[in-house]
Amino acid sequence: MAVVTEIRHSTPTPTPLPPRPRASANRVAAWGALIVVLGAAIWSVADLEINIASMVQSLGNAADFTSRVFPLDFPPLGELLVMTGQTLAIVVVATVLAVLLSLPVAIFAASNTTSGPVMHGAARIIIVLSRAVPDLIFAIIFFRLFGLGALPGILALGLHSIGMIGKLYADAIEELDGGPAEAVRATGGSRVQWITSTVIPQLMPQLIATALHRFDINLRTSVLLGYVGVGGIGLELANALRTMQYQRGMALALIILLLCIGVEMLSGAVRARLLGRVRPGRGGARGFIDRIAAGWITAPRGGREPQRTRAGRIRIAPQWDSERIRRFAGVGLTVAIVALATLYADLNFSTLLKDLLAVPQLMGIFLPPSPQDLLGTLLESMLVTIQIGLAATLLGLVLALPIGILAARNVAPSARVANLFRTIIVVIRGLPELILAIVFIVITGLGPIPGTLALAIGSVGLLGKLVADSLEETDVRVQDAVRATGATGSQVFYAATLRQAMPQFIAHILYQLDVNIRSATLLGIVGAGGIGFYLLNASRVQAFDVVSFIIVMVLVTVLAVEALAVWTRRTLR
Amino acid sequence: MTVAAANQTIPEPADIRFEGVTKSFGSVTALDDVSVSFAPNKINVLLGLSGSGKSTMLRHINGLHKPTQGDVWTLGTPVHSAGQSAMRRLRNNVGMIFQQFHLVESSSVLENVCTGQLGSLRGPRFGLWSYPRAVREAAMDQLARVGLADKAFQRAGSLSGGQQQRVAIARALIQRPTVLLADEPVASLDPVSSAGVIELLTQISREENLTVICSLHQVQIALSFADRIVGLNAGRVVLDRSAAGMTHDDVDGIYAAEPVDQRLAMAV
Amino acid sequence: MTVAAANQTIPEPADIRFEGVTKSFGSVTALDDVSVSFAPNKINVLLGLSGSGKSTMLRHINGLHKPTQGDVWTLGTPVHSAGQSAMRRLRNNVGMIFQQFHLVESSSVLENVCTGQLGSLRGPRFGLWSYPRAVREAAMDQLARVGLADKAFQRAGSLSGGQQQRVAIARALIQRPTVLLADEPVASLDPVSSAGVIELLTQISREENLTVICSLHQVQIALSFADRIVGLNAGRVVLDRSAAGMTHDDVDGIYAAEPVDQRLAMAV
Amino acid sequence: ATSTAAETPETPDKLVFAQIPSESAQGIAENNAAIIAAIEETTGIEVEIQQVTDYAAVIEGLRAGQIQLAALGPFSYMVAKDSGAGVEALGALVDDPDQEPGYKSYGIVPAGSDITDLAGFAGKTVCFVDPTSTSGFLYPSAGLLDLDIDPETGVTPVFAGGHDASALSVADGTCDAGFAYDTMVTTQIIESGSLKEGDLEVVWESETIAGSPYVASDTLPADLIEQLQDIFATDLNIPALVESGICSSAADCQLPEESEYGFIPVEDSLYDGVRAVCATTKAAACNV
Ligand SMILES: Nc1ncnc2c1ncn2[C@@H]1O[C@H](COP(=O)(O)OP(=O)(O)OP(=O)(O)O)[C@@H](O)[C@H]1O
Ligand SMILES: Nc1ncnc2c1ncn2[C@@H]1O[C@H](COP(=O)(O)OP(=O)(O)OP(=O)(O)O)[C@@H](O)[C@H]1O
Ligand SMILES: [Mg+2]
Ligand SMILES: [Mg+2]
Repeated sequence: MAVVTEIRHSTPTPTPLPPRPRASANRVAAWGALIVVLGAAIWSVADLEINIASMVQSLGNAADFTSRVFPLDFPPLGELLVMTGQTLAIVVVATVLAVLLSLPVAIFAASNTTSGPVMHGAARIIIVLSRAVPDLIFAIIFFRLFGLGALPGILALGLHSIGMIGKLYADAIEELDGGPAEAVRATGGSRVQWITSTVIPQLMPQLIATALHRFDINLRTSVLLGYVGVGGIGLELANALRTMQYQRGMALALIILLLCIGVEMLSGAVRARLLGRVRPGRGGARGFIDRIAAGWITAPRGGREPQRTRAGRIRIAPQWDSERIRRFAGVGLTVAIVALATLYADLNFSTLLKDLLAVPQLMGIFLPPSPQDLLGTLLESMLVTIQIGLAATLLGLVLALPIGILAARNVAPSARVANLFRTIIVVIRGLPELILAIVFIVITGLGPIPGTLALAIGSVGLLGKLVADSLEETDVRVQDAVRATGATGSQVFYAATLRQAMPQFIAHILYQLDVNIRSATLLGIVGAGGIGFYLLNASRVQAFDVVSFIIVMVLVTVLAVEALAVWTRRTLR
Repeated sequence: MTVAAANQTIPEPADIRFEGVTKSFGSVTALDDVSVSFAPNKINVLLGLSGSGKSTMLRHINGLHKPTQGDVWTLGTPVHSAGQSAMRRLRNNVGMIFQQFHLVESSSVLENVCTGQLGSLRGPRFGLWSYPRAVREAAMDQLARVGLADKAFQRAGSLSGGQQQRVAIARALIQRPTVLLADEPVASLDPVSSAGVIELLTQISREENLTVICSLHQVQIALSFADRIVGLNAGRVVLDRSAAGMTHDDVDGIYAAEPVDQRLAMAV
Repeated sequence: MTVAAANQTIPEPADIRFEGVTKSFGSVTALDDVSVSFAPNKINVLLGLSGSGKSTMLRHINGLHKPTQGDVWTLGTPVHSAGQSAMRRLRNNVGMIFQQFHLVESSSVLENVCTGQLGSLRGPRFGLWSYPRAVREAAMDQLARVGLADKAFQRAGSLSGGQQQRVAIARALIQRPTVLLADEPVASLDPVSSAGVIELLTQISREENLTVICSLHQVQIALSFADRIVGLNAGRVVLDRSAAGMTHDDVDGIYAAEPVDQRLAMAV
Repeated sequence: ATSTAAETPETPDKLVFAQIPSESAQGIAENNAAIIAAIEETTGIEVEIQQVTDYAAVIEGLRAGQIQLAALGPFSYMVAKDSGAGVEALGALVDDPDQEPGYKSYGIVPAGSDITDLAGFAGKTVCFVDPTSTSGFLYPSAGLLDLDIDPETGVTPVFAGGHDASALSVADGTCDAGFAYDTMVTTQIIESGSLKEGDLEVVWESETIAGSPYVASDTLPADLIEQLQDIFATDLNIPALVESGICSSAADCQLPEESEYGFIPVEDSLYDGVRAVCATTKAAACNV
């Protein structure tokens, strides 16, 4: 056996490095902007005086508070069911409404299905605006417009949801394989035809998954909207806390928490199944149904002959196997739930027309936006709101990175660790920020600190999930290739995994910042500092020109963050 | 082989004809002054390097592209100038199948075949049950023909590549087309499935008297399958002759020419 | 050709040997009692239908898979039982390239080549500048060798397929491996780029006296490229002989056997 | 922090002044500049403003020793005092030094309604503000209970969320009748352009509700509290502010609630009215 002779090819002179291409001014600027944002976030943490010492000091308050919370005082079951039903009804109807409105908007907003530049632009503007205006602001406006009842809450949640749902749908449509659409075009199908018969079915899993995701978010937000009068558990909670009925309030908070976590887990499971991450088992009940179905109808044999019914007609209906029964039941159940929710939400359309006719007059009292004589104060509180958003994102990120990394199945040391951290993320995601904020207010006192902490923890839920997902979405075969060179686990992680996920990370972090600034506005209404206080107060004393001035300020901020996100993502891709 | 006379202004209704067709995408010239006709009821194969313009040529025949310059006539329709409704009518007579099959993977096989009929139906369709019964029955017939009647209610995505291509063929056949365009129909199939699909295409084109125009990468298959071979290089027709008696070497010239686009220029 | 004696317990350090290797994934048996050895300094090609076990076999050689039963020896290392650090040392001597290249598309070409050296570096690296200067220079040399020195600072994802495969080859070469594994290295390339890559592989394996084990779908290429051909079917070795003088027909038997997995069973 | 109350408290180096917008606020700009200036000048301690929307938060802050000064509503004062949050009243705003500080709740119906008095509310849909509102719920409830109408069962109660919302809901027919504080009905909602004069009719007035008191936390040293009470009693009225130079002229002197005079001292007993109402209504918010 010959031993390998060490004839190694070697170039006598090393190859010179080619001139390093100069980084484009755009790239440098984008990195510069990100560093500025990071600096601003660090400054915010310092300026808001968020430090561990003061929190530890306040722990005595927490103990004192705890003693006033127990025993919890649960409302009677009947009442509880009624308010839970009311909350769920509002959220279901709002989410369905949002999906119905978002779908056409998304079709016009996606570059591959839009009808032209005008509609494309209009749809994109609708998406950006409805995302930028917090639901609380919609709620305030709609209460003014439609008066009391479920309608304002539903519209507020529904319209604001278009921002996220429409954007995700449009992105999903743009990522669809255009092949089937082209194939249908090649058979002579018209635009409506190819959209309905190729785009919509391809979109279906994403469509439902996104709707469920938004349902979770809307459920949590509806609690907050209780503070401005949207009915259900949120309103009861707000009333209990306002009247210092902490035993009742915390009992309700616990119920909301369980409801949110339950719904989050349920919809997570449904989503995982829809997106094909879970292989349907053939055992158990499904296998049983299949076996029965196989007896009902002759299973098809051979592909050369079309099957015929006993009457001799060509069979064009699938057999009732477990698959079809499940699908049928799923659709049936969904329709039933939505119908029930619509009835239960008790929408009153009788005054709708009259209210709509009042819109121009209403717009009159909102316009022109004016800070009255509060310009300085408002700008200052807006700055606090931005600081809260920045600081919360930074703190959230510090917590979310390790949690997200450990939750990613392809990075975690074992599947069990990954599952544990996934569960932690789901539980954190289930916590309504409002409840966190209230708890922190009790512990640390009023002001921006509790708001920041609440949002930071809330960020861990979303950001941790996004981090984990983007790690899992990396091409594992690339990791394999690097591993095949003999690299260690951590080398593979830095050289291949993290590297692939980096652009995604930046996009997610900026998205979280955007979310946090909007949430910071909302939490202001429970005493967490910032512009939210003035928003609620201005609407309470009917200074609607100030309300609209604040809306404009929030809008400008959110749009600026959005623009930064779009730009950096494009440049740093 | 009957090739229509070259300078006739309006071609025979059964013909397909390119007259001085140039197609540019920005700075890239995908087709460069192409004049060629295809006679009815024959199997024509387009050969050429990647980027030589095969797909572009096929897509001119049913108007998915319009020429930058020159005229394309298909079955008596002036594709270069036809309006929307004329185009829909034409496309209804021209079936097309693709390398990647282009099925809606989440829909059932039967529904995918039904979409082939959209050109002659009005209004949008939502799901299998929104198609008329006659269409569903016709779709079932076509599935039986390609040997997949038993898979009618499976998700299209759950089928193997070869089976998916058969569904795509059924979708094209339900139109009862006069012309069948196939853009590298077997390029993403393994050798066994390829052979099955090519056999099916041959058989159906004979049965239905179809005009087939098919682009291929596999010279071997082309030689055994085609009546006529058209070679493209850098958007120009560099070979056009009957396939009878041709050998591998006759075809090599198509590929020997210098690289035709940036991507290839870098690849070597 | 020198094939190591079959029943020797510890193979020669330069050898690669499978002894009664079975690999199961759940209910699927990917390799079924495979015993085969590869001698040094030869180009070995694995042929077989999709799913026949080619990739699985390659991935046993550098321990990306471990056998369910049986032993695999690579360069004197018992892959079936080797610990983490032995495995790292082994992998450092075995380069691997893949059908889809598997580069980090957002990193520069040069950095991708540098990652090939991770096996002999300690600690994680973040970004090109964290690699020692010597590594960067070596990477540059290898890039020059595959003809891509001028692309060193481009994003890997911006290169053409053929170019990306060359980068992957450079990444494998920087390890100065004794064995080069290649899993369908040209399956996703067009014919012209394929030819270029195969030529490069041949040239380098001669220059460096490499043992190459390469799975391929294209029989034509295999015949012109290999010293030895191993045919797999349903996880078993059904052909194993010198490539000299072999023809297309000799190889057909590998594919003619009955379909080996569900996907293929449906495809016919 | 609460436990320090027993020991001799130290003088803090800053006073946190929390404020909820009082129910009768006329604008979002609560004008506290003069008050703060006067306190800082006299005591030499820095005052920091903390805006809060919700009185529960202020009471918790007072209880936890994180807030030293606060402007409360009459009802929230009562709750804070009686629940042991530890507050001392400093003063309340009036338009005239001889006036009793306070305001009223109005029972309202849409123009042309056949309801003419509070008894007519029985069995109707009635808009309240929210369950913690003094003038929007507690006094109206007491009024109804006096007529043996249970505010939960004798009418269909609707919580509108705000005084303006209550008034608007009555005007647009969502509610047959409702309640709001006096100046909301007579001036604010009309000035804001939402309703016209005469859209609403007032059919009931409550007794005077004691005015919103400013309070200090009893965690402060007793002499500091006394000093503060003194400032409210003597320094915090327009004539005195002009004299001390904090205001340049009477016309420029901006006080909260557009008060035309300033603060007068208040006794805890002034709020017995609220206590009585709580006793009558047994409202949830009163259970502290
Ligand atoms: N929509 C388009 N936009 C821009 N350039 C295009 C477009 N379609 C084709 N091209 C360019 O036109 C040229 C011809 O492309 P075409 O797809 O017709 O080649 P082909 O022969 O089908 O190649 P392949 O074998 O790779 O499918 C190529 O250079 C291609 O890059
Ligand atoms: N990680 C895995 N998990 C489960 N099954 C696997 C796994 N890897 C391979 N298999 C199965 O093992 C069998 C052999 O697969 P392998 O990838 O080795 O085939 P191959 O010859 O490389 O095929 P191809 O030409 O498609 O790459 C197949 O049936 C495959 O489905
Ligand atoms: Mg093509
Ligand atoms: Mg493989």
